Amino acid sequence: MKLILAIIKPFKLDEVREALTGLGIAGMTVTEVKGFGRQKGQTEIYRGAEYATNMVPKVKIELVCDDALAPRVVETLQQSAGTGSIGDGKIFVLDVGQAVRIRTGETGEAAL
Amino acid sequence: MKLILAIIKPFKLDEVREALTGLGIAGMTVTEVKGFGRQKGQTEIYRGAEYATNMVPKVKIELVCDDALAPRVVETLQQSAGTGSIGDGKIFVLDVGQAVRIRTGETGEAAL
Amino acid sequence: MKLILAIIKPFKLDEVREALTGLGIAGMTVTEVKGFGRQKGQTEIYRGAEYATNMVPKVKIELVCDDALAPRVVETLQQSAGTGSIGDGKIFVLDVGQAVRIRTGETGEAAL
Amino acid sequence: MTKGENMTFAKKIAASAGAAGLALFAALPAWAQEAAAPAAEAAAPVANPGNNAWMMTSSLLVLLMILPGLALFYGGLTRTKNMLSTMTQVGAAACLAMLIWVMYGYGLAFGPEGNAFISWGKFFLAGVTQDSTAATFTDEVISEYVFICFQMTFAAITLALVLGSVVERMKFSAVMIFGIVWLTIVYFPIAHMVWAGGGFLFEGGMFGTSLPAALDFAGGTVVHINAGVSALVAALILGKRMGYQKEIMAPHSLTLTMVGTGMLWVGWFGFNAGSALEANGSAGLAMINTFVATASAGLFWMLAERLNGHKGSALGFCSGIIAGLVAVTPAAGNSGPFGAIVLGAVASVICFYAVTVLKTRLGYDDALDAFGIHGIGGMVGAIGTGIVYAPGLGGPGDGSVGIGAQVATQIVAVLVAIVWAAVGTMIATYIAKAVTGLRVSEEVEREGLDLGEHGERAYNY
Amino acid sequence: MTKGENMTFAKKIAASAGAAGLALFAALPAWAQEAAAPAAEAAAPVANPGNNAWMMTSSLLVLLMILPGLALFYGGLTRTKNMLSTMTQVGAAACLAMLIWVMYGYGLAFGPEGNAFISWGKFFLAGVTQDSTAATFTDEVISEYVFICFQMTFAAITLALVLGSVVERMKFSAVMIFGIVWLTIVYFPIAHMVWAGGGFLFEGGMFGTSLPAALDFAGGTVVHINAGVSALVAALILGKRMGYQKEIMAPHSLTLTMVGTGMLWVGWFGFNAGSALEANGSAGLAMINTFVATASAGLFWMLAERLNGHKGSALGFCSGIIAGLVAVTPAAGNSGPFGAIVLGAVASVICFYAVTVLKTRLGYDDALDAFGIHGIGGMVGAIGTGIVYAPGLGGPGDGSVGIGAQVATQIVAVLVAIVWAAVGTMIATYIAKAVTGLRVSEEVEREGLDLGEHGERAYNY
Amino acid sequence: MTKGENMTFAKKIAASAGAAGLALFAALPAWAQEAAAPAAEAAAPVANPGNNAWMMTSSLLVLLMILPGLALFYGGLTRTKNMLSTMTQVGAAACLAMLIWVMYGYGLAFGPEGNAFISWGKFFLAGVTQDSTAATFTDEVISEYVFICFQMTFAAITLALVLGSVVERMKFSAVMIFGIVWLTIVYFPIAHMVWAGGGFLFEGGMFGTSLPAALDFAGGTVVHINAGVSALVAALILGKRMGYQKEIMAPHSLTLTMVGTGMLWVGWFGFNAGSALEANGSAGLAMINTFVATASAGLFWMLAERLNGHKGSALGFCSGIIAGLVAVTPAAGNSGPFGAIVLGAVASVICFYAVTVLKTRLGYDDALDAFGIHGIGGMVGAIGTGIVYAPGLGGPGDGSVGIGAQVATQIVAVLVAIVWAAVGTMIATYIAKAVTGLRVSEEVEREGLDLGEHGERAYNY
Ligand SMILES: Nc1ncnc2c1ncn2[C@@H]1O[C@H](COP(=O)(O)OP(=O)(O)O)[C@@H](O)[C@H]1O
Ligand SMILES: Nc1ncnc2c1ncn2[C@@H]1O[C@H](COP(=O)(O)OP(=O)(O)O)[C@@H](O)[C@H]1O
Ligand SMILES: Nc1ncnc2c1ncn2[C@@H]1O[C@H](COP(=O)(O)OP(=O)(O)O)[C@@H](O)[C@H]1O
Repeated sequence: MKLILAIIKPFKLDEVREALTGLGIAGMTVTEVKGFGRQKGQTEIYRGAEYATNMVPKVKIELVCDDALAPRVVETLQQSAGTGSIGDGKIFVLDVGQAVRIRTGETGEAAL
Repeated sequence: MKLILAIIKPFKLDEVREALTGLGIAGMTVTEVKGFGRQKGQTEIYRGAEYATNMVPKVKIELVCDDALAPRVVETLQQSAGTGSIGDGKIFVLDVGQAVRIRTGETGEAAL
Repeated sequence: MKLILAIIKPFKLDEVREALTGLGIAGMTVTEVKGFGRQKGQTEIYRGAEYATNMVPKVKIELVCDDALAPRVVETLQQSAGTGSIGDGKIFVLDVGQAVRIRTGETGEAAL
Repeated sequence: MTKGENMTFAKKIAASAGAAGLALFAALPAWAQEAAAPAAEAAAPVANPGNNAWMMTSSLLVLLMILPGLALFYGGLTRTKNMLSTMTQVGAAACLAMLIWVMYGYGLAFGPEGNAFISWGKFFLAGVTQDSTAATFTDEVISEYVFICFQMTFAAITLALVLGSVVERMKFSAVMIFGIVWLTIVYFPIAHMVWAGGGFLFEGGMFGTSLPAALDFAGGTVVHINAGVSALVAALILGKRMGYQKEIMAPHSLTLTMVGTGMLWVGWFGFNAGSALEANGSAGLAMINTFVATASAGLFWMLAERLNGHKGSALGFCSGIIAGLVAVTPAAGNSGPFGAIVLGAVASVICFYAVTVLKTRLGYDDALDAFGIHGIGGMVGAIGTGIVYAPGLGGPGDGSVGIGAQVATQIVAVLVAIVWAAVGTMIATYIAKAVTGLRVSEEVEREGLDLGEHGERAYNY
Repeated sequence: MTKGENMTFAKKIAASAGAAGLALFAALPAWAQEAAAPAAEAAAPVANPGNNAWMMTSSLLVLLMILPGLALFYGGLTRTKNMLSTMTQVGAAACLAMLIWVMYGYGLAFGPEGNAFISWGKFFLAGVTQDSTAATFTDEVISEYVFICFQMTFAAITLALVLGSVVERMKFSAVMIFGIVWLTIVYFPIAHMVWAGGGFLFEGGMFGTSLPAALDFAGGTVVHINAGVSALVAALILGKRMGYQKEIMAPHSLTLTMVGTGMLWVGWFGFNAGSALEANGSAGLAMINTFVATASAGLFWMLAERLNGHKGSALGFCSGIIAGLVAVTPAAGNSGPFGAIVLGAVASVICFYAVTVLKTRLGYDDALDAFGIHGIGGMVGAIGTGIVYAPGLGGPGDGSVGIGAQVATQIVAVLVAIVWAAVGTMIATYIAKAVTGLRVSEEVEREGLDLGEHGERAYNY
Repeated sequence: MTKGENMTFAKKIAASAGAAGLALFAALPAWAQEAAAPAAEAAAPVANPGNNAWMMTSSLLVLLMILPGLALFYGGLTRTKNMLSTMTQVGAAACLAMLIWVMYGYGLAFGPEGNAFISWGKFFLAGVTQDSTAATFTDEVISEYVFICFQMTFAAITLALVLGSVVERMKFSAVMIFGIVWLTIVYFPIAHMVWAGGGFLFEGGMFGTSLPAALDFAGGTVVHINAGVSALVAALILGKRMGYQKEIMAPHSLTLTMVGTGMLWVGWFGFNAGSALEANGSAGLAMINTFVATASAGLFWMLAERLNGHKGSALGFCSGIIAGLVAVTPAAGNSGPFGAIVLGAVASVICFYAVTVLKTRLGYDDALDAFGIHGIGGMVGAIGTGIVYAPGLGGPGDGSVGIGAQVATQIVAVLVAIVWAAVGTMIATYIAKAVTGLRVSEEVEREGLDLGEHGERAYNY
């Protein structure tokens, strides 16, 4: 199984989730994060104190799927999350050794 | 070493933490996340606009332990986090190559 | 490629980011988390009800880099995040199978 | 107010009355905030400190409605990224209205000379001193500066109310331009028509009919119908928010909306009981009506939700409170407490349907329901006032005008306000569009107006 | 208030006095809000606008206490998931009380006919017009509608205060049923007994003793002891919150609690200085006492924390402020400023122990300490008023009643209120339980009442 | 106030006048809050309820400025971890000031005996009863307790304002010690010098010159310059916050800052219009000026931002509002509305530069810009009042004093206040340092004063 870890623009989340659901993905976990990268944040000024935030709000998706599905998930993610402009984000793929569904105790791909 | 990544119901956190402490686990890291899965969220209505949230608040636990302990951690997690109802969450296990304790520079299992 | 996962004290974030930028790291992702470990939290009291929080606010950095750079990243992290006092945090290193830049579709190290 | 006077006659006189004729005003049960200015030139009467104190307090209550009140009520309903933009637009629009008011607004609405649609004179408050006074509805007076302040806050909040439909996408600069034009061609004329001696609706007999003068104690027409209709027109021209009815646009802090609701309720007594212009029994009647109509409306909205298969909601409670306040505004001193309770309940249920069913069907994006609550609630209140005024229904009317005739008058007044507001808003909005472009860029709209227009975030936890 | 009159005698007369006897009221130093209604039928005196203005302002101040004030104070102390529920319960209970008040509450408490425990008449405000007046304690009058509004806000806030002990688990529907019954069998009778001419505690000589009339300037007994005891009884019947004393139940926003505290303080002057029923020197005395007793109590709570080995806390400061306000309520016009400072300090320290030590020992779950602060603080204030009233201690008393006798009377009044409130609340709570089930399901309690009962979230950042 | 009296003469008389000479006060256009106390001993006049009502309302408005108002304005600007600390310091300092005021502050500032710099007598309010009255500027009186309350709130807010520069690092205990000393050696003497009959600045002719008495309607000198300068000095002694100009110190909730701004605006009318001591035309003038100067200043700050290449910001709007309020304080009853508009605009732009450019250059850490806005804005207002007072510029002056002489007087008053405040603050701060250490430990500063000093978190979402 693979853990697919994608960092995307927050307003793309709904679109991405729908695209993944289309692939048959039944679950994922989403976290609000701050991204540091090429994309620069807005400059904020408070009474003359300028803060050039280099942290941009992003959304992180964590999603475990079986090995076979992984390439299509990555592809779908890349297409649905892309806007073509800087800061669209990254997708990373890691190996998962084991998965368990807490409710039933099922393991492996049955747990997803 | 293994990274154990568990997504559980927020109100179970205290119980889980106590159970893991019982196993001798001395540390873990907790994040508030939103889960998308079989469990459906509450429907909210604001002046007629209905939002059927399919994102449910969850808590993610990240915990690194040595390989020997991992199965018991998974088992303890599954037992203490379970309620038997849908949405109890998942446990994923990944391999960790290296661990460092920042304060001392200790590495490997000594860092945990 | 490696995923470097570091849990540090929040007020150290700026220093760490600057140190990593010095190494040529162009991106990372930051999450606010709560840490459970040896360091104890402050005790809060509200009208006589005492809460000894054992959850301490921490910041988690996730950073993917090529294998060659990884040791120096870990070292730099350890130095810049350390204060020498308890609760400085941990660094974990995991293997990453694949990386994709969403904007361009570049993969592997070119995606970082 | 004593009973048994011929209202229409009393009004005709009142329109040209100087201080000498003021005793007659005692009989005037309607259009509470009228024609006070003309009398100010007469020999120096002195304001009773009690009335002056109450009218100063009332002015502050209306300010409380605007800056923490409405800003919070509206702001809580927007998304986090537009919080500061919403609050700043409300605040800055109010400031703008205040400055314009003392420059020429007071002159256009309550100036010493004029016709049925507009007045002039006293520009830049020429001739007003701390000894000037303005007449009330009895033979009392209040300080003219206090009267000017009180009326100033009405102009300020009405402009701010309009913005409820256009937040989260209208440029700040567009709000400013729109505000200047809208106040000038919509607000001041309507305020004059309704509240000033000689005003078109103030006089009765509109369009050559023999209709009585309309009833509007504290501004149901001038403030709420006006603001609601203008809000709808502006929203239609501006277009929907990106993602409307697709994305989740849940209120970012109903807590703050509830705080704003509470402040609006407290402040509204300045509006309603203040419109008696004295701390007398008429103010007391307006006060009790404003309490109970609102209480009734708050609970009835929740009831309507339950009857429609939903949970009674906090936002429903708040919406009901506002709907009740809007509906009781024209009726405040023109109803008995139980007429007010019924009026509040009816307005609340009708607004509930307007906001949850009608808006969804018609598909316009009145972001914070300025039309659905102020417009619709204002109409229900204005027309309902014609009914609850009747003595047979517990109202303070003297029965000399039949319910039918009074309701007909109220409907005419509503229609005049609708047409004037709609046309004027169209002009004001297109001028703002020509000057500023009206709407923020897509990118700013997506990222939020707080960062895009003001360079700040509302929260940095 | 002049000195040297026989208080008990004055009161006996006052109970049956019409407007003719009103001059006697000038001598009445106690039970500030009494028997104003009976005089309203006499020939038409006119309210001084200054007094009317002050009483309208005071009524609004009490409203400010309820909707943004108490809702924020209580809401900030609950957990995020129950914020809207808490605020909506406070707001809706207040609305309910207002409607019931004008229907039959005013009649049951201040009706023209009655006995020592209840009155009747004036139901649905029959016969009240904008010209009706209510007597004050001098030969002045205020508009009866204003008096009704002022008293209405007292009923509303008292019911809302009770809810502090039962939030986070009591059903909204149960709150409504409870409210109707509780007002009817607890609040109106106690208000009548304490404040109306002929009332059991208003008259002195209770239970055949020769005790003087009790002192209660602004409602220590009717509002605070009553609410506090009722809160305790309701909480005991309802049971503890799930996870009580196991899970962390830290206040979700002490910021909002502090905002609420500030608003309660500001609004409380309507309560206390308003209870003089005029803008006179007695109101001024009540005002300064309400300032300094509160300031003292706020600082003394923090001091008590320090002396007990803790840090002085923000919530401690807020709790002290409220405890001081509660304690000074009966004493507002019945104490000198330095008596008030001492009273505030003592009440603050006693409430500190009640809330931090006593509650923990006894183990009941009075979620927001309505009993610990309003109940205990109210008792300290009521009994303390019997002491600080003495002229030798700087109080405004005339010394005709000894401290011992006065304290004895105060204790009797406290006991009567405790017993009546406890029994009545038991009945009201069990009726609510029979009709609605009283308590939300475990699942709703866990997920929060905001989602479970109202279908909303307080925050969507 | 009528025109044509010889101001300087009137003042000389007034300083020693008992109630018999009070009619003369009618002509006094300056130093509005003066010498009311000395007259209180005369035969018993009775307060007009309207004036009493207004002054009670005004006192509450100033309280509203402090506890929810200033606490929110300041608190919103701090970082999350110091929110409760900021609010608690503001609240507790106000409480402390209230207690000290009734113990000896009133005596030191307005006592029956004294010299040019301090007075004495009436300690512990000896001799004051609910029948005592204080003179106003006409032959009216208000209840002395009310006058004491009103002045008490001024002392309380001034101390709280000073804290704006030292939050996020000063110990709570140090704030308390500082407060006691500072009130005693800085506030009471300056209040006496400026407002009490016989006071150094109240009398004119300072330092043997023939300068007229200074103009300060509602406390530009006593409150704002005083607080601003003291804040600067205290901040310099205390040192910068850790990480100042390195770390991000963005306001944690501009939403709350805007709420605070609105409350400050509403409350400020108690300050400004209340300083007329009556609900008369002078209060009306002060009211309209406080509306329009503020509106103008709010918009002009945003304009200044635009002209400097930035976005108009929400915090800029709020800062402008406060700057305008500060500047109009001395001018409130001493200017025409258009003088006030110009004054607001000028003060706003100057404060903008002080806060954004000057502060950064000089590098001191006035955390919340108490000096930049209250200090600088106060000076602009004080000096500008000397200009806008002139009848030729629409002011209410009688023209008997030339603009030049008046401005010279204003400058002298400003300088005296600056020097006195600076020296006194130095002493008070070093005493606080000796007793408490002044500043929290590095660890507490890093973790936040909420946890470190109070053991709580502001938010537990
Ligand atoms: N090496 C990295 N490791 C982890 N996260 C990264 C890394 N580089 C970028 N990111 C994340 O991806 C986001 C987008 O990256 P950025 O460089 O701004 O644009 P792009 O993806 O278009 O090249 C960043 O905000 C950050 O959250
Ligand atoms: N494939 C997945 N990858 C990552 N997280 C998942 C995945 N499936 C489910 N989750 C997480 O687990 C939570 C529970 O899953 P759900 O399907 O609702 O119930 P259950 O675990 O009982 O089958 C989800 O809310 C989500 O956070
Ligand atoms: N086994 C672990 N797995 C995951 N995170 C851990 C683990 N142990 C500690 N942590 C994280 O590291 C932080 C610091 O650990 P702690 O034991 O307090 O101090 P130190 O790192 O100095 O030994 C914790 O707050 C927690 O977030």
